[in-house]
Amino acid sequence: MTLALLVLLPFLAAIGLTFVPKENEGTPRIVALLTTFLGLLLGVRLFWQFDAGQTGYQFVTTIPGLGAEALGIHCRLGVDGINVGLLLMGAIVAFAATCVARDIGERAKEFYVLLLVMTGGILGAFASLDLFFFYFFHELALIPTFIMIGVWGRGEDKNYATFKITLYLSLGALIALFGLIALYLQMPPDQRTFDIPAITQYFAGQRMAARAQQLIFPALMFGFGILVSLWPFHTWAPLGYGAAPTATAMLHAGVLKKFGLYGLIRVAVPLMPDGAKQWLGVLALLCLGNILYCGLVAMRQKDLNLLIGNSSVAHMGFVFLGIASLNLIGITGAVVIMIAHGLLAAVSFALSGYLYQQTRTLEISRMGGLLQQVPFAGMALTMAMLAGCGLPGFANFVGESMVFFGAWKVFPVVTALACWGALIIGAVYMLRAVRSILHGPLPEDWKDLRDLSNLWRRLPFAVLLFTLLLFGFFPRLLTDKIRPSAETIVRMANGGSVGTRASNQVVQTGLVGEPRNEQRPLTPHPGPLPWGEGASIVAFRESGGTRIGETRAKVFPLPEGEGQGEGERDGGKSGRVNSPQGLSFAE
Amino acid sequence: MQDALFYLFAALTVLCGFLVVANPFSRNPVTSAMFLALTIVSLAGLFTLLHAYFLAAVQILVYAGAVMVLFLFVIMLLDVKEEGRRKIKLFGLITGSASVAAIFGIFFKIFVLTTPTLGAGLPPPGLEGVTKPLGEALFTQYFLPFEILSVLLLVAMVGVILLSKKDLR
Amino acid sequence: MSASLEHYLVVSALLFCLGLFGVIARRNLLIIYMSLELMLNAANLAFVALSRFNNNLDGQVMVFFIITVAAAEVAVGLALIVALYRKRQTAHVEDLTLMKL
Amino acid sequence: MKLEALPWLILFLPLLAAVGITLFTLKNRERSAGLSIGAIVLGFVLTIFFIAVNGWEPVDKETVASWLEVEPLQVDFGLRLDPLCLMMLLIVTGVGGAIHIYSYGYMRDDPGVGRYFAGLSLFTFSMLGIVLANNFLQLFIFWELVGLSSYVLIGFWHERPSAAEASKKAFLTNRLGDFGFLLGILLVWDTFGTLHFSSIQVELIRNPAALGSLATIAGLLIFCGAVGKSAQFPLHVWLPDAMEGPTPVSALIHAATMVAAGVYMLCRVFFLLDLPDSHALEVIAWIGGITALLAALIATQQNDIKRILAYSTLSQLGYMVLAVGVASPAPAMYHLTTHAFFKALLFLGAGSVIHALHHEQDIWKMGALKSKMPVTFWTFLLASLALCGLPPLSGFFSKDEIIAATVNPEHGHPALFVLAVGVALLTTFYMSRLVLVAFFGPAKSHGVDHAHESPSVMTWPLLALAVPSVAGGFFGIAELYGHQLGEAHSGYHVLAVVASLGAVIFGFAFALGLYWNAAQDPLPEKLGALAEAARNRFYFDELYEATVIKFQEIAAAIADWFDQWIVAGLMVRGAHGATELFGRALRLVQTGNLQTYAFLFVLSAAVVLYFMIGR
Repeated sequence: MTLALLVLLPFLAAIGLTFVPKENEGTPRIVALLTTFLGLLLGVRLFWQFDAGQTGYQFVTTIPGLGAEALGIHCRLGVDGINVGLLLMGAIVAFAATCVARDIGERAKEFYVLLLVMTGGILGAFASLDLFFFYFFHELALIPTFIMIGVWGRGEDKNYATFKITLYLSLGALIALFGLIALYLQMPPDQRTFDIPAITQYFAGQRMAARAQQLIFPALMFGFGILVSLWPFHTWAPLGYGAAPTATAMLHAGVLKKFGLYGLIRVAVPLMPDGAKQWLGVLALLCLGNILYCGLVAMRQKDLNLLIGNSSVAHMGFVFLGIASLNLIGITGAVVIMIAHGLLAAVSFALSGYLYQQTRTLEISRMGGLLQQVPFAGMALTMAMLAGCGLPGFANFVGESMVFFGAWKVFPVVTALACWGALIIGAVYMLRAVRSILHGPLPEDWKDLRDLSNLWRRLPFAVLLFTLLLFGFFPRLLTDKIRPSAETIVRMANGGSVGTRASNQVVQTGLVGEPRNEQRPLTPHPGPLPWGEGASIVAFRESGGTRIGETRAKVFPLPEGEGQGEGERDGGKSGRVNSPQGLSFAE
Repeated sequence: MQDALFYLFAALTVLCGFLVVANPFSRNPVTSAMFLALTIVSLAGLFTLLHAYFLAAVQILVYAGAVMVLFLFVIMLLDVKEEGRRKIKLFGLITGSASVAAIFGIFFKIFVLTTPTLGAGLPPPGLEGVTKPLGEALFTQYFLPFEILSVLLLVAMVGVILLSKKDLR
Repeated sequence: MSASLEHYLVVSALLFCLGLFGVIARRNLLIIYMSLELMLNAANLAFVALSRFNNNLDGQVMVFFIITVAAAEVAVGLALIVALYRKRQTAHVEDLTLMKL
Repeated sequence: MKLEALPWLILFLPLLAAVGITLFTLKNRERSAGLSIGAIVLGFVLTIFFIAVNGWEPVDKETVASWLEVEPLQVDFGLRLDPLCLMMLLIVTGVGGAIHIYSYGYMRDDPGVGRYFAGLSLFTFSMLGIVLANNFLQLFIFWELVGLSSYVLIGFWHERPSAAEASKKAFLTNRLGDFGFLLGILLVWDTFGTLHFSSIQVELIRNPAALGSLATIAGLLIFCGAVGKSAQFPLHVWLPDAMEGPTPVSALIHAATMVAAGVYMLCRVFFLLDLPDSHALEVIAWIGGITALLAALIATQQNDIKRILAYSTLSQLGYMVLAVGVASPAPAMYHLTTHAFFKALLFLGAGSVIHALHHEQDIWKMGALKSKMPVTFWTFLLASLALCGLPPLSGFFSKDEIIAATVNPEHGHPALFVLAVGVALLTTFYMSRLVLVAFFGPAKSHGVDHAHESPSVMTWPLLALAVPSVAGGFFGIAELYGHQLGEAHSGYHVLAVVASLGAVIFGFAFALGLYWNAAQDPLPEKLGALAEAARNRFYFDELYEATVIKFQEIAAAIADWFDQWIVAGLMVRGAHGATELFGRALRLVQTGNLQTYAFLFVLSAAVVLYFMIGR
């Protein structure tokens, strides 16, 4: 019930709002705030109740009435490891965006209606288990973006940006649609359905024709790639976010952009293993373009919004690298970055919106020394910028390091360059922005800026930064939930339909008794590690000598007896109680 | 005897139809109107051949009588002179006639070549004095359309009055 | 051989194409209108022929309706032409290229 | 049970203090200072208590909690307690505590005191994290957090452009080092499958050739981290600029603890560097040596008291890295310990001088402070003598061990020995120059007249630090390290002692001759170009400006141009142009002529009919 409510609430509120007469100014904002706050609570409850133990989809609810039975379309919502975090992030960002949408002056009612429709579309897109509605909700969320940027946007090339962002996204969506329909047609006529679990079940059974995979996977990859500003198709993102009003930029850059990546992970990678293997090399190279190229472009930006836009494009590069690595760490890291970047982009755009509202300009060179005048906003911007360049303590670092660890096995050179992009280029343009906006002497005309005084105005920033820090300090809150579903996807992506989990799942990387082969050249691993299901973990542990220093020991006293040798710990435990409470002290 | 009359009336209709459309002698609309009236009359003849006596009468009365008179009245009112022959756009003419011929070819192929079943083996027409059953049908089975028609005519009248008011902007 | 259905249908097709040609080729609005009437009559002929050979009255009722509609249509059409003429002093199709008069 | 919780408490107390200050007591000066000082002093007391109870070799080595756990990647958040770590705990909490108390007096009149103490606590938390970390990723996390806290503290007076630039430069240079470090970690993880120090050490004992040909590369990449953090030769440019921060910050971060983190890390992962077929150690030794020499040379010509001390720190760090390079981590740690005490004391002394002269930092504007500030003078003198390596003091013992290590043929090298002694000479020279000009000789500016001794809250820490810097040699620290990091193979002590004493005497005499109540610096005329170059830090900043930063700017410019013209222009405009053309072509058909419409209608009707029924 929570899931259906979470998705439908914004739509109902939007419809309700249309009947509110134009005179009373306040009600639209109050209604929107209430709805999104309720959505936030539902999101948190959903995330908390999600049991990482059992695989498959949870909270599956079907909304009657929508969908056409004949084509096998019915609006079914469900949640598994991958999208539970995204839904939570979407709900949080939606609430923050509504709080920040205070700076919308004229025609506020229409803005809030569109904002609610967009929120509903986003949450629906992430929650739906039906390919048709998966696509439908995304398009539904796209329309308000166009209108909001067009009407309430800012900057002189606003119209150009509006049309560009919409044309690009529709083009991308069309290519993806082509892929989805081709996928739908691959099923035998009688079993044809848009239901994702059914399709995955079917293709887990027997593989799709190789030729079809070669065709459908690129279509989906480039279609979703355009939606997520993959390198050659990225020019719409910075421009669009530069011109968009704060709330739209937050929602779009933060959440809607993840739709493409979610689509890749949910649909493209598991269903088309051969297609994936062949094309992911290209994806890895393109994501380098994202990371390095857009990082360098971001260094040249004069406008704060363009800088944040470019940096968010660069961050997408890491997610692509994570997906391209096709192994458990990489994909889990990719999902963590998606969530972390959502929050980061939201808080950065909220702050730049706040600064724009005060100073009426986003020219970095004209701003300076703001930290003295607006300490809270300044500190929040510094934290956001530092999170942006992957500082530990924030969730972005967790995601990025997991992607680096994951992709190092498959593409070592690309990962090295990605590290350069993340650590150096990211730090350069972020700190340069902080230096010229916040530090240095305070120019005359910013003497009268007002800081975020009362609690209400600080709430959105506090919520977003708190979540970033929470997942940064206790990443297991996220990773334990993502891991099981990521495992099934990785197993399918490695062509591991249940049957082929036999022989060598005990892979030589672990120090299992026998010494590693002598000369281990720096070549990438033969292929992503075919990790088995839970059983392989057990085998991994029991075979041969004690696994050195690997498993979880009790936090406090080590098992007595000095025989373990200095620093060596052998838990000898097979299953693991992965309690969701972050720093899981207990065994 | 039947066939002779049929060929006579058919030839007359087609000839007058052609003369309405493309009169080699004079381009005056009046002559076209006259030939149109003649076409309608020969059509009425064909109707009688098909035992639709009432319709033949209606055709002549309403169509030839009222509509043609209206046409003539408007032509006289507008005093449309024999305007000079505009430059005939040859290209337009040829393509136009080609496409019309194509459509006729399609009809011809359908009617003649493929529908042996349609006309053959029909019982001899039993409808003597066809007007009574037509009247019954009109006032029983098709009563609703009949009423709607009256409304249609009323609307047409209102429309005409409105259109021909003096101060039409 | 007595005049069978195809003969009538051929005549009506011929008449219809003549009317169509008139609409396309002629540039005088009135003539176009007359060819339109011609096309209507061709349809009437086909209806009557079919009603005769299928031995039921629906065709004839339909023709009756068509005639009424045609009459209404002529009335309104001519009124339009008159209004047009008064405004533009021409009934020539080539001059009337603008939607707004 | 409670005893094991102690390390966690020591680690998290400063973090709680930092969070408490930022959230609640940012405005209230006393309470935030109290929180921060309380956290670190309590930490110090707890450390002493823990060592007293468990001794230097606690039975339970690891306490572990799983931080991140995704199949092949298992990252724990664990604390590792062994002599090396406990000693560092003592240094960080001890010296840190003294500096915290000192800065309460120093920063009393600064409006942002709350923010300052929050930064200090954050730094202490991250430094403790580095010291206690038991795996690579946790070490890397705290490595970056230390970089962040130094960014915050250097840029404390962020309204001053120079401070803002310095903090940005510090962070970026550290990040450069961290980049190499991360690649090293990835390489090690890929080879061993685990990030755990102890597991890797055990594996390496069993199979020294595990890394194979990558040993040197891995060693050097990990050394990159140390180069960035401890400001070694290529990445040393940020340390002198870091003096923009408040003096206690320089004392804490850029003398005692943070820069020492690099050397500590090298000792912690020494087993990775000391592999048979890896020549990482030679490279490390040479880089350490070059840094020491270069910094010492530059220090001789600096006029700002804090810059001289900064370069002296650089040079001493070079010494420690040199020690690690010659495969003797124990002397390196020993020197690190003693250096932490007397260098912190020197910085605090300099701070008290600056505080007294109302932020005057140029030594040529000081002079005759001996009588005005007795406590500061005596503690400063003792500390500089310890730094130069006068026998009874702690500096002598630790520096002597390093010089001895450079002599033995196995890892050492004669050139390194000469270099080490030369640096010892230069150290004595610039330290005595500083002391003679600043404290002895005529008063060189009227500011000196009303200089008076700093308040007790500042002088007490000076005295507290003076004790270990004097008596450091006798605490038996060397044996402690020796036990864990392998005995220092002595045997060349005699030669080392003679050489270092000679260097000290000669250096002092040379400085005395030049600077005994000299009004201004005589060296520039004598050396001319070399002195000029030394004053401008051998133009490294300009060199980097021209190469690395310029290259990145050009690359960015090209990318930006390409983005604007090719990607945005060609591809997008192209698509835009094509659709425009197509649109214009279609417009021709809509002529407005009824005939054409009718004709088109008929034509299409014909086509449709043909396909539907005609065929």
